[in-house]
Amino acid sequence: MRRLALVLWGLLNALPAQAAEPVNERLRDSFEAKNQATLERLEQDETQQLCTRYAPTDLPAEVARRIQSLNQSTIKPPADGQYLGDFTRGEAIAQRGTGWQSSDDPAKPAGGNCYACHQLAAAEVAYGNLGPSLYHYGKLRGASAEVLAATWGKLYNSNATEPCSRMPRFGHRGILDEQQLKDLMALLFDPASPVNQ
Amino acid sequence: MPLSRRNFMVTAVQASVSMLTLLAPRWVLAADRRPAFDATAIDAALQALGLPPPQDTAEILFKAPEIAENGAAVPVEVESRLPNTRAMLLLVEKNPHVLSARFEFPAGTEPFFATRVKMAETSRIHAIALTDSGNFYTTRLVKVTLGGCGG
Amino acid sequence: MKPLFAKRLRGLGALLLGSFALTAAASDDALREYREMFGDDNPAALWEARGEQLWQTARGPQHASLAACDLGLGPGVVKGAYAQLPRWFADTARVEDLESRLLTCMTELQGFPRDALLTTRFGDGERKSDLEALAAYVVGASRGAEIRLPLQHPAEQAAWALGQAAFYYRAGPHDFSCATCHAQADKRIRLQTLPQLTTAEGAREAYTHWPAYRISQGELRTFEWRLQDCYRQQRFPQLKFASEVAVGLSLFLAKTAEGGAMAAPAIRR
Amino acid sequence: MPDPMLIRAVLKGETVEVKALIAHVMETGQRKDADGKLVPAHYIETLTATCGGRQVFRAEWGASIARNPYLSFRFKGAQAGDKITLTWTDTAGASRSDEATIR
Repeated sequence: MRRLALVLWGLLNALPAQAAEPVNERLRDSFEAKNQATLERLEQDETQQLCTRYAPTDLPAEVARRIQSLNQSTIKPPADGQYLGDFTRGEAIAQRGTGWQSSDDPAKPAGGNCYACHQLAAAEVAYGNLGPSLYHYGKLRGASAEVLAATWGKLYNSNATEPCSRMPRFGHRGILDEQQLKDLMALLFDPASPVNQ
Repeated sequence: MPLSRRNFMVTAVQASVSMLTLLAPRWVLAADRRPAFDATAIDAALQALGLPPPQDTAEILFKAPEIAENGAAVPVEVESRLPNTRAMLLLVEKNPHVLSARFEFPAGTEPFFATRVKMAETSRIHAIALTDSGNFYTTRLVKVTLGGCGG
Repeated sequence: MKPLFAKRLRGLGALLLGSFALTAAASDDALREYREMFGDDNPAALWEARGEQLWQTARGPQHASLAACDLGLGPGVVKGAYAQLPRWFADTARVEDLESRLLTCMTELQGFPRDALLTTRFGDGERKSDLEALAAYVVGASRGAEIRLPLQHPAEQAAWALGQAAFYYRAGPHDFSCATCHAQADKRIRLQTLPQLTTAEGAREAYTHWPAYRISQGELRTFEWRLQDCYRQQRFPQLKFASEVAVGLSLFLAKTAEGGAMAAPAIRR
Repeated sequence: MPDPMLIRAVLKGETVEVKALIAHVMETGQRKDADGKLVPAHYIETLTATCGGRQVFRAEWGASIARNPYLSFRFKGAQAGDKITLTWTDTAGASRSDEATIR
């Protein structure tokens, strides 16, 4: 009987748009907690639920708007109003790929792993291309209040402007802390940063 | 070029060591060569083997990738065109222990080897040929790249 | 080996978007050189040899070889079997992939306790994994075989659907799903080409080359290891070995790769 | 008991080209295991090749030869059908010999 139910379930869920919610429980059975990577990580917030439900198709406009508004409200500007930290530390954060994995020491600071997806400093040739090149980021855009705020928002919660972005919501999800985000901002904007050479 | 300047600077001590080696038998015993594998700098490794600083040559064919996708195994292929090459050394400048290997070619064996070496980081690799008319080296720079989604 | 690497690198010409793309293209040529220098001399052959030995030797509490192990094509038939896995097995009434099926045969036929086998499911240096060696041997016996998965049994269809759902399931602190990295063409992480697993070409490129000797680890790794390590980097909890999702995802990707010719064990960064 | 080496020896003209894969961990003594403990150094120190009672090659290695070593060398003076023997010894005193027929 259980098998028949499974089969029916499988057929019903042949379309990915319908597969999201019932799969949750069965996923849980196939995973086990390991170190910091506990089973709660399988729980989805509303953004993740919606992004899963509509993958791989295009998001309906009203769903896209819903995700944007859910995430827009999470963005907190720096407490002291200063956007820019230290670009040398920013480069180290951009290079570091560890953090939040079951194999990582939670006591050590997490990286942003920016080079996995973006070109930044010209000297680093081992960069990925899932995201756009950020080479000369500040040099090309300047550092007006609007540009600084928009970039901070992108780092803090990418889904506020791009629903279901591939980029993690670094600030909102607490992956990087405020100082680390400021250091990455400096990497992008400081005229002396290797990104702008 | 930087090799001869940075690593093969002939100090008074080394010069006297190489003078001694002229009087010593051609090959020290294998067991006596083991300390060279613990050397943390190139000049120290050569000194431990009783070898004078080698000269630059274009007669060693040295194939190594410009960029290594992973430092855990970097393929190298070395062939000496110098007459009477008796042995060759493989050294990785930035490894914790610089001497990786020593290969010996009895008469009838070609002065050639291919193997895979670990590299801790981007570094120059040196191949040194020990011949009847002196020691010669050639160098390749291999960039070891970072990879993966988790660092 | 050449086609293997040539294929991985195809499409990177599309990177010529600006002056700095030249740097990426140059790096790419150099990576090709690195990969090609390994030639056909793949240490995976050491695992295949050990696995063949293990398959034929009477072992375990029941002192039996695996000659009676049915990988789907009948007892003892190894040749071509991997190219038709995962599949439904009537004796266990489950869909099983190779790793799961090896566990079944080693417990049922040889009497090994399952927990002990799971403890050494992944080898680490001196502590070798018999499962990985057996997998290398079985997969090697499918070289050139075309992947065929008719999915006639309803449970196979259900496993496919679960695999597909898992592929798009987005969760964890980083919001990652498999699709985050593997649903677009011509993408890289750092310098590593990401196969587009939603197309036949991309899925074949990935699936036909696993299990693989993993240079970074100096170990042969099976497809389940590949999935488990992807989930680790997705910041998910640990994927259980031979679990429904592990089998389902394997089946989902194998089905997408259908028609491709197996070329494993290969060699990978 | 260490696993057998895989050895291929092919005669090309007058030269025998030997390629070998060797199952060995080649631990550097600097790697940490999953529990964060240092794994002690353990690597092949010497490898010799003999053919017809004559030593045709000798290698001395440090810990930085890659895990599961690959080695290739070339020598003259042997015929197809001759046997070549490779022998390695490691830092733990273990050793292994394997033979291949020159094709």
